[in-house]
Amino acid sequence: MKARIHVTLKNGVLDPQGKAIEHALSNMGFGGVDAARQGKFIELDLVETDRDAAHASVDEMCRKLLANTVIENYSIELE
Amino acid sequence: MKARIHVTLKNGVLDPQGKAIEHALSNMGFGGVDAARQGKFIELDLVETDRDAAHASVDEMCRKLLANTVIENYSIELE
Amino acid sequence: MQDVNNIKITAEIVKEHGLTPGEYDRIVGAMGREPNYTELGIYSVMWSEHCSYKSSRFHLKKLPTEAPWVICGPGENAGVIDIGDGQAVIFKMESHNHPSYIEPYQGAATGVGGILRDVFTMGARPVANMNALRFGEPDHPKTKHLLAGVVEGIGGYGNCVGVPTVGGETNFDPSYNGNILVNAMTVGVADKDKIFYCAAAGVGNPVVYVGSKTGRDGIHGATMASAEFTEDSEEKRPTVQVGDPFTEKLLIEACLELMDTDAIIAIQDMGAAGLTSSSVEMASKGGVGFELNLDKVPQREENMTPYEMCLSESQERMLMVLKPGREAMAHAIFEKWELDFAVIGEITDTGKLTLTFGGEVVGDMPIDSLVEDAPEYERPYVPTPKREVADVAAVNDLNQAVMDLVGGPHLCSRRWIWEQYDHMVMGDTIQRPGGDAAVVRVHGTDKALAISTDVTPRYCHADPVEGGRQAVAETWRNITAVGGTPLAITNGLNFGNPERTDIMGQFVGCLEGMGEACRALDYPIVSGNVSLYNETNGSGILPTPAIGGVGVMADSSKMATIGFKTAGDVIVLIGDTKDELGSSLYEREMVGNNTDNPSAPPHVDLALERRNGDFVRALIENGQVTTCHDLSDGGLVAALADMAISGGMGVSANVESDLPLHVALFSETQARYLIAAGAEAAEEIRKEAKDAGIPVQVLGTAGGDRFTINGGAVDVAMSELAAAHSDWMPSFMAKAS
Amino acid sequence: MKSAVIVFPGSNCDRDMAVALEKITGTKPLMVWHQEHTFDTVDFVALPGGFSYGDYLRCGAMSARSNVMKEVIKRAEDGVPTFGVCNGFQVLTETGLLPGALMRNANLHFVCKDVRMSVENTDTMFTSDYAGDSEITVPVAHHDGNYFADDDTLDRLEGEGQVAFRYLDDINGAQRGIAGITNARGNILGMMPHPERMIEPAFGGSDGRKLFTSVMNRLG
Ligand SMILES: Nc1ncnc2c1ncn2[C@@H]1O[C@H](COP(=O)(O)OP(=O)(O)O)[C@@H](O)[C@H]1O
Ligand SMILES: [Mg+2]
Repeated sequence: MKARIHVTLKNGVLDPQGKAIEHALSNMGFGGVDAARQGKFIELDLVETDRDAAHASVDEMCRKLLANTVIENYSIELE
Repeated sequence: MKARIHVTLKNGVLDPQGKAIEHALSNMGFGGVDAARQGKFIELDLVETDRDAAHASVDEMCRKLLANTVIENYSIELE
Repeated sequence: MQDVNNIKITAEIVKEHGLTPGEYDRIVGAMGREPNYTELGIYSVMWSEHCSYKSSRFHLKKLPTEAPWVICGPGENAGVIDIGDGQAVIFKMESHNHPSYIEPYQGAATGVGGILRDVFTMGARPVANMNALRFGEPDHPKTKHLLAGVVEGIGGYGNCVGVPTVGGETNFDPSYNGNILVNAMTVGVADKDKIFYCAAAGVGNPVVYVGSKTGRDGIHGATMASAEFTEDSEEKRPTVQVGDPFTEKLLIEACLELMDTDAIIAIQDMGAAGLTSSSVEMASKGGVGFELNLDKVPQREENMTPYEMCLSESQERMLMVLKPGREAMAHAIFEKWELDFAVIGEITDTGKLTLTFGGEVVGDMPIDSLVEDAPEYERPYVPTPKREVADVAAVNDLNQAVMDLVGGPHLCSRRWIWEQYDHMVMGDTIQRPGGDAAVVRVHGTDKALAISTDVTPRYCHADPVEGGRQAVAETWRNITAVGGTPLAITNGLNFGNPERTDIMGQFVGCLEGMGEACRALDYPIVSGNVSLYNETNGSGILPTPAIGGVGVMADSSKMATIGFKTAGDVIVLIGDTKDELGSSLYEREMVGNNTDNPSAPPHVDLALERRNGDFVRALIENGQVTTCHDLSDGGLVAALADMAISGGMGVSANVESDLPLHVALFSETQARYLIAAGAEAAEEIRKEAKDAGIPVQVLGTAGGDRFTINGGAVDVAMSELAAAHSDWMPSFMAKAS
Repeated sequence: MKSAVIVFPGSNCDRDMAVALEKITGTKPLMVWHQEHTFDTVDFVALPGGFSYGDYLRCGAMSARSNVMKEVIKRAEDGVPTFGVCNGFQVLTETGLLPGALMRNANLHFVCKDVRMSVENTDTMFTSDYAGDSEITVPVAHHDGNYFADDDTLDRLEGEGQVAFRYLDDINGAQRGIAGITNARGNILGMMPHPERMIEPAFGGSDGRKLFTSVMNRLG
């Protein structure tokens, strides 16, 4: 089973990379971008085939390693 | 309109980050992760309301800035 | 997997592999049969310009490579010199031009990774990185992107590995618009009796693969052909490699740990043409054969063919021959560092490289033929014509010229670059970037290494012989200016297409000049790298033989730096100034030079170079001088400005000369230094110089807040000059493209 | 003073830290590999700079979950003086021993240079010898030194005197110019600048020394 994880910054956390993208896009003449945010996208190939078990395990991986919950949110999709 | 962009490494391109995540997960006792890959996830808030126009413009942003097409692929979703 | 070895070798396939029909016939002759596809691939990389030096070997042989302190000259992974106290310095420079143009971050990063491996392979702990960079003109649409990416890549790799990047050089010229140059250099320190070489020995001994897994990275030339066999039509495989500095750091530590034992017989990094060239080189040097079982090669991707495994340029890998019975101990070390370790074959007495895969022999080639039979070309050349001495016009506004040059792309501060490099990690950098040479203490001692990279492509283009001399002399001078004794050099020879007689003429001329300078200065060449075919659409780069010099300083506390230290210090010019504005920076920037028929560059008088330099070095070693700067691009004005800006104080100077003022100020006559010292000390130095027959002139004093020459002929506010000097690059890089 | 330097895969200022500790305290520190579950009793634990795990995923994230950190956390909570520089600071925030997080520098560039800082609180075990210094200069070398915490946390840090060092110029976009903080109890310090790189005139100054001598004095 595949897990697709999105790790994004929480609201209110400053996002230097997003800011830099906004800046660069506007410098390059791309108008009309109000805001840009950058997060991470992690894909895992899991041996587990049970969805619930997989979800529980990936959730733990996110809490313990993949996301820093002080500043980041995460979401999990299973395929 | 919101654009959600995934930037991932092309097939066959070494992914040191993914490799390190695999390693760390296994060191932490999470078995059963065959492979991990890390990419970027970028969200843009666009002023544009026309889907086709938005897509064309984000596609150009990806080619010119957001993705390094020598080693990365990208995909765009509009919301 | 499809069996690529069933493919019939056609003229087309031979051509795609970059081999001429004549070269192919030579392969068939050497093997006594037609090669199969895998074998053809292996010959093509082994006989490539990059691996075989087929166009350059004949001329490289003429370079001086010996001195009593040279432990190992060219031919191994890097050069080795003796620095006394049982210690050796190991160093080399390498180019990564083409990959850096395609993908500046990864290209530059993997360039750094590759040169680091060349140095720690020989048993050295890398202690310093340097780089020599050439970009197109600042206004060219790609320049900023390339500069930003290259600098980030060099930093990204070096910072993570934890080796300080302590200096380099950065030039702009339109000839690099379509072909930038990225030369990286690594310097390491080893115990003299613990140096590792690549010659394999001992029939039956295990051949061991360590480091990262092999993927389909950087399989060149033949990529297209091979893509068709992998049923992977969705996307063309990128030929750029991605560097993994974290793994490199682990590899350094693991290799050095294993080198502390007596397990290693031979070791070699997998550089260009990876597994192939490393095994061939080890076998050839040792006069043995290698049998490799490709099934044992750690693989990152599925269904890799023998062809791909042999030609892959995946990074962060090494090959070793171990003493029998030491495998388990070695394995434990690599396991601790979380790196792959696999015994992939053994040494044979067949003199052949034998490859098996899936139980079958998929390649069987005589080692000798891969190395010794490689073609060597004595390419025809036309020497560059002698140039006329130019009469370079004066500008109307000297102040403007000073501001434009010192505050322009060519002389401005490179701080924007080196602040992105960790230049202090390892705790021994005692002269940071921004001076003449970087100075790095030999850990735990009072000794230090002085390192500088230099070349002036303008001169090499106008007169390759002078240019070659000058490049070597400038590194020698830069090392001298900090108080170091120059010992040896490495080089990165970047030229255009050697099949053009004029380009080959540049190559031959530069080498001739380099050789002369090395001999005259007792400053041999111990390692280096050649990069040819640097051109786009038929227009070649300026000939750019980048030189990396290394010197040693017995007492690092005596080191000199360029900044003025005390207001009132007297400034003294050592060396004569001649009318030598030809091919100078001033000529190019203020008057414009004729690129088709450039004017004669300054002459390098090597005897004078040595006399003036030895005099200056003695002053530093005796503790008479701690402020010193050599004169190079931009002449006297540029050097004075550097010293003033770096010291944070002004200058009041008076230049006495029969030459027109603009010539006296901007001439690039060689073998000159500026020093500054207290009034009494300066007077003493003037006398000593006079007595020794060294040309000397007292110019004035440091201090104040203006940059003043000849009573106002030049007079600008220091604050403005300093701001222009420091701001050009950051504002250039911040500008929207 | 007996100290330990914790070494992770990819640490690269471990030797710098060890050399500084030996020069200043006169005692060679114990080097502790990340896989160890425990180590000898020491008076001082240092988490060095570098790129542990390549700084992949997040700086310090993987190191924070290593075996040895469980032990380091336990001892820090018991009051053992614990000091993280640069990557070490990132590890300390990732473990939660110190609040906040270190984000990518605002201009996205790695920065290596001397920076001027004020010592905001000379009343800690790490800073007491700086009493009377209005400004010190110590180098930074990092890509992710942009300190972030929410406003409540920042107010609390300021209010409780937990801000130990503040940049005098904007270096990396850090909230309120924060360069280094302590925990509430005052036995844990994390900072981005490298005091161990400024301990002798040959490096350009000695302003980093007092941090180590402060701890030595406190421990007696
Ligand atoms: N690419 C670079 N990386 C690091 N340092 C650099 C780079 N380019 C220039 N520098 C540093 O800037 C200073 C000035 O360089 P340069 O003008 O080439 O000096 P010189 O004329 O004395 O050879 C040197 O200290 C050099 O090390
Ligand atoms: Mg110089």
